[in-house]
Amino acid sequence: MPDDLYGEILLDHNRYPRNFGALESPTVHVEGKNPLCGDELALDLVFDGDSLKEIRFKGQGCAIAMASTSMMTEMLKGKSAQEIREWIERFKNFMRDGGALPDDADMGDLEALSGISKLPVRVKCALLAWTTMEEGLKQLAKK
Amino acid sequence: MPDDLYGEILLDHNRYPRNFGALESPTVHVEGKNPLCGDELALDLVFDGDSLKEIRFKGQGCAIAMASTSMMTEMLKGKSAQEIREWIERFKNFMRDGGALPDDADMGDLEALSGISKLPVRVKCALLAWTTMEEGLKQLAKK
Amino acid sequence: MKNAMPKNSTQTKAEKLREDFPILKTMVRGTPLVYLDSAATSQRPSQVLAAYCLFCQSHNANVHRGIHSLGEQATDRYEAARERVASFIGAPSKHTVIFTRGTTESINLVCYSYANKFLKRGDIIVLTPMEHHANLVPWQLVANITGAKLRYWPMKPDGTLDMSATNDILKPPVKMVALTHISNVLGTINPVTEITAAAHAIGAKVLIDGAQAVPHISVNVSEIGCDFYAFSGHKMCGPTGIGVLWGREELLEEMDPFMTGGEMIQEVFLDHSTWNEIPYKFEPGTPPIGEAVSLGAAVNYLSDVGMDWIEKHDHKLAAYALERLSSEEGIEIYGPLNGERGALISFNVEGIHPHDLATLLDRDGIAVRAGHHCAQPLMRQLGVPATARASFYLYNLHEEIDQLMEGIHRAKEVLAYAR
Amino acid sequence: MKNAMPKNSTQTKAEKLREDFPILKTMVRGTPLVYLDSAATSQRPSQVLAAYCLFCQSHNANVHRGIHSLGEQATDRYEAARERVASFIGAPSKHTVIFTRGTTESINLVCYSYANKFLKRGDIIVLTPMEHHANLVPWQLVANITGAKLRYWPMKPDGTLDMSATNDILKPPVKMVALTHISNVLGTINPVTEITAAAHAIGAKVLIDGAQAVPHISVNVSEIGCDFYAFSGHKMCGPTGIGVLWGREELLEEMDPFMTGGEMIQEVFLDHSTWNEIPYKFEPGTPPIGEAVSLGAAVNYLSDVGMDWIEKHDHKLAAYALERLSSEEGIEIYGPLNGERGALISFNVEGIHPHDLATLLDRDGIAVRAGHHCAQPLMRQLGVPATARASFYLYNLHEEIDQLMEGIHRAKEVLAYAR
Ligand SMILES: Cc1ncc(COP(=O)(O)O)c(C=O)c1O
Ligand SMILES: Cc1ncc(COP(=O)(O)O)c(C=O)c1O
Repeated sequence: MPDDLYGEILLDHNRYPRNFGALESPTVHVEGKNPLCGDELALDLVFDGDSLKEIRFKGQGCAIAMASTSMMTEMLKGKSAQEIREWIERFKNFMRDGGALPDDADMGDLEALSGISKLPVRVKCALLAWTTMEEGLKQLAKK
Repeated sequence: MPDDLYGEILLDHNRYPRNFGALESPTVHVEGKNPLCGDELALDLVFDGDSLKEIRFKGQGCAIAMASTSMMTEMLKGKSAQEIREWIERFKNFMRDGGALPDDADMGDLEALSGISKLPVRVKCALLAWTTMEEGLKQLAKK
Repeated sequence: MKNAMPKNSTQTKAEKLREDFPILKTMVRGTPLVYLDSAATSQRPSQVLAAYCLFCQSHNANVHRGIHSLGEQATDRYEAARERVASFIGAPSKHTVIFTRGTTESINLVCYSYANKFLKRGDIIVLTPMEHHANLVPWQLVANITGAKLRYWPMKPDGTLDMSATNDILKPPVKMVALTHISNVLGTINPVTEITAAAHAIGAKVLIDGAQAVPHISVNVSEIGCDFYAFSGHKMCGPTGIGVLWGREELLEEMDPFMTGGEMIQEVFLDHSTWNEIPYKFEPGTPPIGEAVSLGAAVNYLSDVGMDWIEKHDHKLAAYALERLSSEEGIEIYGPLNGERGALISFNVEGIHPHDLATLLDRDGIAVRAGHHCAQPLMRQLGVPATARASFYLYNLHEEIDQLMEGIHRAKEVLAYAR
Repeated sequence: MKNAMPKNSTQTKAEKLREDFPILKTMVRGTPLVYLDSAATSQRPSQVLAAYCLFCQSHNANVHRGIHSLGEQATDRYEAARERVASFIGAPSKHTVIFTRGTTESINLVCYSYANKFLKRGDIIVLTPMEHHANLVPWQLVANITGAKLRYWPMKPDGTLDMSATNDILKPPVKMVALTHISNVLGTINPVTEITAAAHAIGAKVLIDGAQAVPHISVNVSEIGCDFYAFSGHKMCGPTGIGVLWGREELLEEMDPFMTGGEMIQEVFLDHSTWNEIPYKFEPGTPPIGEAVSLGAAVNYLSDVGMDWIEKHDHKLAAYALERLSSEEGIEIYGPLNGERGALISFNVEGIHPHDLATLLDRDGIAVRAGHHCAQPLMRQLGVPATARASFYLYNLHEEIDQLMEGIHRAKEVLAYAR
């Protein structure tokens, strides 16, 4: 199973993370960390009204955290706050339910993270990006 | 072994405790208790100089505590403080060494307590009289 | 006598269950063991021991921190045990189940982390006169530290709480009520649901010492409605070294940690630290892992046997023992006489100190407890230095009560009316 | 590679000892387990498990309070375990050995019962930067409560304490020095005897965290001369749920109890209580009885194997691992490189996060630990979020280090230089 885990798609996102970097004047800047792992992540989000126009991330973490973040940025770019919320729920369920694919959406590259759901200690690595994004939405709502 | 334990001699001392009661104006009045058992004992001692002229006890406790006290009063009456100290040591060793008889003295009725040394939880019942006596000697020395 | 005893419905099953407890075949001084001391510690069925051994030999690793498979297996099993325990006691979520060393640590945890933080001078802590030292001494220290005062619920002569005093006892500034569910001396079953409701009505919190309840009756903390509930593994067919504190989530969140160290932290700096979420905040260091797994197995065992059945069987044994003991001359029995009691009976035989009785019964292989049962204040109230106590569990038989009675007769021959 | 490894004197014996550990025959994802995580928790030999089962099935009862034979047998065995432990660590008397749940509780006990009572505002507590959270966080709370301050002993780049700073560090008003005997991250073996002498010279007390020492080297608390010494059963072939605090008798006598309840008291009244003698004053409630008996068996096992042999075998494994890891490109090793170290090595592979390394190694059945090892401040000082750690014990073989190296090679193929 770890063989699938570190498959081509995951490794590609780890090696060439999409949307890596920072943004000039983000609508929301939000940081997340996993103190127990030492993983750290910063997200810059630019919203146009309700819609996520731009997203960039910086951070350090394991391959799983990096790949999950990279995939998330690709998946969420252009989505509305409500859609993002749905995706966060969908991803959490995906991790919780042993990696069963949801029938209401195409997971895209995220499918490659399926195996992680079977490694409870690593799930939190994959979740970091998503819980940080959740926090970002909360900050957006306060604006 | 408990059969020997509650043998004729022990039962006799329990039934007819020797030197039971109190004294008018004792040189030393000393109380001892075993809070973990609820055993309580009061000794009245009359010393003539260094010598234990009279001894009486009152108290409540199990048959072993009662018999041990009764036997002790018989054994120690008339002894000098130094002899009493030796007897206290001798009795403690007797309990500690699995009831082996000492070769420097005749234990008299106390021999009947030999089996108790094999019941660690009951040893403290047999010892109460003796540790109370020890405390009595300390009080005597302060006078 | 033995043959005269009519068998009954629970008896047959108990005979069968005894097969699970090889220790019950032990010979003591040449006679078979009659174990009537389960209130002190219960015996452990082979199934529970097997679960422990399986864990040690196939899944042993430290929990929570290991990325390797063995670490995952150990964590899974440890957390599954928590889940089993949570559902066994009707806890609303597994995060509210904290593994401790036992009832004693569970209560100390509440005293240090809740009471010392939230109680203050002038507050009142209500206890009952029948508390085990574990639910008494820690509160004395809380009173010392916080300036709160202790108040004791009055007890009726039959060993039940005087419920007519409720309004006198439960009124401001009472902030805490700590009481035993079932008394380990009197067998009294306290009306914990009623008391909890009355305590909550005046804004007081309620801790229940369930050490003698969880093994014997089916307990549902949500139905009782209490705030804290404590019990031990070793009295419920589980191992020593483990116990449980169940706590209401909001309270656990507000509380400071008790002991600190690894696993209970979130972030540690040179000069300060932040805490992990519940229940981990209260489980510092390596927990009793094998013991938790084993407790989970004990819960499975008890569930398989059936708590209803256990309650019924216990009840029959206690009623029979009560009948035999009370029809015997010169025996004083403590606690309720109407049969509404836990599976234990404390008593004294006239003229025989309970220590002598226990020693003499042991000669016949009969294990009863004698002493103050960690309830010295109650002994003072009963006016005795100590009592003998026979306690029963799922593996005990009516015949064993007959043997107890025969033992008492023999002891009387040796010692009674001696003085 | 495997065949190229020369056997050596300790190897043959280790191969034999492995028979005692059936778990080592476990298959992980189809390959045999290579267990390199004994610093987190050690595996338990059959002999120790057998002692536990024998106790449960033949002598199980509560201790100290039982008059019956089973109670006596249990008490005898519990106290015999204490005696075995006392002599194993060179304690002057068995009364100075307190059974706790583990190192973490042992240290918390000293913090609550000694430090909170005797330290005061202005006093200084000396720690080292390599302390496990268990010997760090409790002292932060002591500092909060008492107003004492923490001071950290400087560490040299090689992960050893800078002993040239002794006079700067150890001077009034230092009242307490708490340090680890062997670091669970760096493997550093601290000069505890020397530090104890220097601390005593200025009237400070010394607590040593021996969690990683007692399992691996022969420890004599009397020779070290320290005041408190703490360790855990589960890292020394014993069970979880038990640990030890050894304390100097005079200090234990002066200390207040930590947790309260049954067994630790002498007399209990409604409003106050008096305490039992040591060590019972510090062992409230039902102790981990089976676990203590089992720890006694672990001590016997280690003694039979021979602590000298264990030390030698450990040393050979660590030296070999050091040699292999340091001759490999792109690997950073933390801690002393001269071979003067405990049986564990923390390291990082360039470009591979230790969590990914641990997961990939697990694919090959190799169990190593990855993370902060409950030493976050040390991680910060090392400038890494986490490390991988391979740790060794009496049952490990040189071949297993070869397998680790092969695993690292495969992980590099998958991940290294990825970014
Ligand atoms: C150096 C050190 N101290 C303390 C501990 C804590 O021990 P335990 O978790 O058994 O309480 C450990 C092990 O985790 C350790 O390695
Ligand atoms: C009512 C009650 N409370 C508390 C305890 C203490 O439990 P433990 O010794 O397992 O901590 C006991 C058992 O001894 C008990 O019977």
